Amino acid sequence: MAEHYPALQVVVPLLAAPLCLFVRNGRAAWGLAVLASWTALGISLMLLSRVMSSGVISYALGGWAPPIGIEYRVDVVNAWVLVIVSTIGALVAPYALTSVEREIGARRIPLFYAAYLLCLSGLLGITITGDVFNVFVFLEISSLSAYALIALGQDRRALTSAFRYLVAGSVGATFIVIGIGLLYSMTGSLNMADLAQLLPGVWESRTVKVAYGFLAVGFCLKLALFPLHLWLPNAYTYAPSPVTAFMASTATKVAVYMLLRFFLTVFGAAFSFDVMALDRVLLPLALVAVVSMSLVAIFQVNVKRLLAYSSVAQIGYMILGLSFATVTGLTATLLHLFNHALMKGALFMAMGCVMYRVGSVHIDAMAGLGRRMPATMAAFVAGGLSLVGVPLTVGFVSKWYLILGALERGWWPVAVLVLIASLMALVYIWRVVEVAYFREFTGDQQTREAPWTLLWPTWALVALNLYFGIAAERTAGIARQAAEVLMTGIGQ
Amino acid sequence: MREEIIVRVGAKVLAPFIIMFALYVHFHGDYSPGGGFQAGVILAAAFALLALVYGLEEVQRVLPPWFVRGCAALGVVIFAGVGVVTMLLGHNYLAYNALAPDPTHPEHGQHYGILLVELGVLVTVFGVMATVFYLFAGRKGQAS
Amino acid sequence: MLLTLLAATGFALLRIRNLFAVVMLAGVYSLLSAGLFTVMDAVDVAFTEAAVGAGISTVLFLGALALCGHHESKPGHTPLLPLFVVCLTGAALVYGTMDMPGFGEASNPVHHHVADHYLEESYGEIGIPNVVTSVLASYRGYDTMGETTVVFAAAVGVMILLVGGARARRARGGGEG
Amino acid sequence: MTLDLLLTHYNYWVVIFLMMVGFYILISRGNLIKKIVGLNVFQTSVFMLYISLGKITEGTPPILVDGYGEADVVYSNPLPHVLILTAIVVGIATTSVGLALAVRIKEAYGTLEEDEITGIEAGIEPAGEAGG
Amino acid sequence: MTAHLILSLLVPVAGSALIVLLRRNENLREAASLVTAGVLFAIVLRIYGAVSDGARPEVILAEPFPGIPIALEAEPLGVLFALIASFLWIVTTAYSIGYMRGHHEKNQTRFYFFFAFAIASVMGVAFAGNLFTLFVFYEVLSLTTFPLVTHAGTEAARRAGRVYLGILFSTSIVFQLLGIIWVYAAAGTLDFAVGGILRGNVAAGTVPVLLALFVFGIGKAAVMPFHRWLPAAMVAPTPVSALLHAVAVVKAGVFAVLKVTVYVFGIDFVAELGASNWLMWIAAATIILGSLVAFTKDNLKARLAYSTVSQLSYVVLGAMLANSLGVIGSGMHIAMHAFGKITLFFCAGAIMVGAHKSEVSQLGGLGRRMPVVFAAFLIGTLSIVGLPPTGGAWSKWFLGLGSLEAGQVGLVAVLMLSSLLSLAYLMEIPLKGFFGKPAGAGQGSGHDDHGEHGHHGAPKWSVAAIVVTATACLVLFVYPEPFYRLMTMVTGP
Repeated sequence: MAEHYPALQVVVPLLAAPLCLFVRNGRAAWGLAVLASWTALGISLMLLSRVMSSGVISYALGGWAPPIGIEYRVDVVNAWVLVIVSTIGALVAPYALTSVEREIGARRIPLFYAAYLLCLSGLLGITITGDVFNVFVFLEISSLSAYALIALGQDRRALTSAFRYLVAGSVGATFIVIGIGLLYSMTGSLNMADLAQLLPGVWESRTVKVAYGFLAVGFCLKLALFPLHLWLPNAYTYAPSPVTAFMASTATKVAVYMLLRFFLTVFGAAFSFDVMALDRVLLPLALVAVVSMSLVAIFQVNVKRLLAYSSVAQIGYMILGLSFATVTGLTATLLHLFNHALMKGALFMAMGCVMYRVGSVHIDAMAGLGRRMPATMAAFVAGGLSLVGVPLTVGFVSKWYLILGALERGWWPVAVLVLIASLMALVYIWRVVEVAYFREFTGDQQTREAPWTLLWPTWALVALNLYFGIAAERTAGIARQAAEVLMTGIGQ
Repeated sequence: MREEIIVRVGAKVLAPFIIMFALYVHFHGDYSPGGGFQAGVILAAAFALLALVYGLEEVQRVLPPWFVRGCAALGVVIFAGVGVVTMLLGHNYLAYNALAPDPTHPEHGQHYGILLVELGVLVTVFGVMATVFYLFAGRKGQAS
Repeated sequence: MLLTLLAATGFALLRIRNLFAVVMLAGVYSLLSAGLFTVMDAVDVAFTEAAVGAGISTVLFLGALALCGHHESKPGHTPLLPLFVVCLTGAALVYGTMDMPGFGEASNPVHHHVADHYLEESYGEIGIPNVVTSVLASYRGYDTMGETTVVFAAAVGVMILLVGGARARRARGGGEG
Repeated sequence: MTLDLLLTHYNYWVVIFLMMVGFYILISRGNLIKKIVGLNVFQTSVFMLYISLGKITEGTPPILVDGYGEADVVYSNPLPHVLILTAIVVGIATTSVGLALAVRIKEAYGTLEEDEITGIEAGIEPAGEAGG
Repeated sequence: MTAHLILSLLVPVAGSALIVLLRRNENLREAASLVTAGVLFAIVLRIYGAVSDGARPEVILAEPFPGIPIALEAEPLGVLFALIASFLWIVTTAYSIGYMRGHHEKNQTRFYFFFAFAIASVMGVAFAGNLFTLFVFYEVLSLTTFPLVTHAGTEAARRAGRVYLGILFSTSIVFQLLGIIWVYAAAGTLDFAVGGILRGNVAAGTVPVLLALFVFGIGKAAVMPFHRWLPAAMVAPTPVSALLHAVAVVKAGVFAVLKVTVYVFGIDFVAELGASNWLMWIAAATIILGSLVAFTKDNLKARLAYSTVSQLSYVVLGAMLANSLGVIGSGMHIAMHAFGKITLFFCAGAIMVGAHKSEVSQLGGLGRRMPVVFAAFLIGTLSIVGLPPTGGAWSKWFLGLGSLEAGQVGLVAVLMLSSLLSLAYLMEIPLKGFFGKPAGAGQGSGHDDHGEHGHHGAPKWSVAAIVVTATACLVLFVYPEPFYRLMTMVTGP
């Protein structure tokens, strides 16, 4: 079976999704979701270890050798992203049980899990595939289910934010399709590795450059790079808690991965940096995103929205690493993909616990929760410290590489800006912490600690935050290896 | 509209033909334009037509919502299931050659495979279109 | 000719504010494009576009309009920014097509990388004459599986949104977060 | 050269114009349903671009007449057709989810105009947040 | 011996766990606290024994980044710091038993818990084997002391906590972390090494900038203008002010400055380039300004805090002199000031618990009721000022010699002037205590609510602690040998 892992990686959650509709009971659907997501996690870990030991795995779907058929192509880079997505998936699935029963009507619960599994398999499919059009198909699977998941939020603004996301997402997807079409028109191929071979021959054509531009805009819409982020804050704020935790930790990460994959593997680092000057375009955008969005986050009163803006800022960090155009910078990007998933997952899950008990994530609703819900708020503090980048947490590790990358390029003002932005993170996290620990509790006297079914996935993520903050050697090693793969390009 | 006898009879007469046409489109997809997707759409359209004429409840008595919903899911299971079967037979995912292991005539396996997956597409598309139609049409009464 | 009609329809779509008319015109637009697809040898696509664009999606739009009312109010402000964005995008695309191989030329790279294989080998490998079906169901069968899943995802999405109806809406009143 | 370019590319350019009409409707119109119509037009036009890529002058639909592709019959490229078949399906899927959302928004807000929705949201924002 | 290094971290952590386990019985809980402190001191003594025999035990705990481990290593400077901190922890624990009970503080378990954790991070700072480890424990120390600073949970405590963490984190993240990564980018290593690791790796022009990143980035050293957190931290219970904000935390700061100067830059390298010249004068300015501000403070703890600000810069100054005598003086001052200042804080706390007085102007005549306390205050004052027969005389002596060797006569003048200033603002207290008139009824009216507790005098446990530290000040004058030897091992022959 081992040789079929690439296919199973996507097919297991994808098959589990329709099965959710056959079981009428929400718990059974949940069981399926947990089973499928943990299987996916196991597969992704095995894929990663196989790729690390024996190199790229190519899997021809339908038995048709690429570029005739569709190829799944796993290298260190996407094996790494697969692990990120499936880790979060495997932790959000058990978390969802309790949370969903509170936030979503009983009739929709099997549908919720079906959409959740579809979203997961869509994201995994985008990540694993080696075919550019297949990317689009799976992108739409994940996006459509994401729109529906977000619309499940209790507030009616969930609907409008889902609609805005749908518009932004469809525009992004259509731009990507246009870009793919232009590439296809110049090469006649849809296979990534094949394109990477063919494109250098037509680098000079304006068509390829425009295709590049369209893909860039499309991806940046999907990954919410400033100033194309407007859909994100509301979507994250009003979605149900497990959905926010899942989307915030995976969807934008996969979009960043796509960007890296297209620009560095398909087009090649040389084309991106030397011909298109990608670094010089992204650097200012990323810096503005990091600083301005951190600033905006400081003034939010809804904690989920605060974290959403912080996500936009953190995406800026990832793009910043890319814009250094060095292996160290990319290492920082790839590390932060993983690390940010861990910390934002933990933070949004903690907010889910608060939502469960208090019914609100307004900052005033946090008052005194440090005593009422000590485990929840401790998880929030730990995740928050990681976001700030305190040593021994993963946040520090990514920051370390980011600054190292900036200093290697001699861009010390960039390094200073990054550090100042992390102080801003301290400010917005600390606002919440102060309210939670220094204000008197004013809410319902019945308020207790969140149930353990919500707490253990939250704390599992916190533990990973700390574990990989100390044992960063492994993650940093993989990220560095992946960065080198990306920088050298395919087949060289 | 219910009183319009011509429409009712017309619809009743047309519907089987549309369904026939859908099946033709499906099974003739190998030789001419068409296939599971188009057939599914047409099939769903036939029932939509009946629903418009006879009312949603009537059609839902024949094709209950849970049934079409099940179809939507079943089609995906069929399609993905074919892949799993080929995998279990030792070939790659969706490598239809596995279905009729005949090295001289690989196209046999391909025929079976294409037939099956097109069936999956048909079932899903029909189920989805009908479900979506039911939901939009069924909501009419509740809109304020 | 078809293209001109399409352009006219597109422009009308932009101006008309009665949504029924807009939806009908969108159906017309789909039909016209189906015609165009036929002219360009894409009979399968034309068939599908006619069934989907003119058929199903019109029905869905009408269903939605029946639930939502059908008049669009006048835009409140002059949309300069969208206009600018659109012009920029369009200009970029036109610029991009400058280096694109000419329309319909048989020597274009598009036709020679994998397309040759499909046209020449598919009968031997798959044994059915409709190459589109061969590619759709076998060579790129996985895309089609994805496509089926997308449709299924749409059904799940619509069910999530519309199942439950009025009851769910009442519950919403209390759930302010 | 210019004329040549025009003759060989006018097809693309008209398609681009259509795309941009759709795109413009999508991003400039306030009515949510009209936005979806715009999205449809946008996507359909992109489909035309793809199909244009696959067309070979004097070609015929890629349905093999005698089993094996004979040299004297020129077939248009089947691959873009396949891609667009998939894309059409994706398009209708997006449309249906978008419309379902529009229906729910209409029910929740009583309007489909973006301006009015924004107004309502701004109005409830303080109350909603404080009540939280 | 490596086991001892690990134990020096584990023992306080285990102690904190024990404290939580025994929270139901306060006697047991405090016994656990005391025993932990005692065991820790014993461990540090063993390490001291080994190090003074020339051993340099080291151990790697984890390796977060390839090539940058979290490692512990015992070297003389660190041992000196660990010795002081672990010894004074015993004394402070004893003191706080009296204080916390006498003051009826809430959440005492939480207090002891974080206290033990803070000590663990202090040990980590002391034994840090490389710059990265130092930074890690430095930040952990900021975090673990935060709940202690805001112990009261009041609005004032919250505000003070904000200043505390705000300044410590912003300086350490923006300046120090930048400096560390810069060093790594340049030198490719962060390990401490005799003679430094930067020579030949950085351009001469960047060394002053880099040094400044560390001097200001190590906010715990309280060099102006980043000193505001220290007075703010005084809202904490007095034992915290005494051990942490007179000894452990602030000394962790100046210790880090000293260690970075010696082992990352190398004093010869700094001296050759004259990289520290302007920083010397920043330190000198802090010395004088701190003393001047101390004058204006009527609140006893605030006055002591500004005195600390001033005194810390002596240590920074010694490091910036970048010669052996300066470094010896610097290290000695870490020790001498620790004993002196902790005595003063103990006394301030005893006065607060015993007489409910917190302002200098209210102290008139109290000396006659609390003679031991005020006598100890006098000894502490002498030590801070640097007068015989107290240990403080030695560190001032070496700092003065170091300034002369560096050719900075002006700095000698600064040292003299500040000694005079500190003599003036500190002597006021024992003088008032012994010779002043008791505070009038009018002044005391605001404190009537304390009347029912009565003036019991200071708690026994606390007085005992005061006697120990005051005696130590005197003993160190006669016997500064251990500290001196350790420092000569640092600077080399």
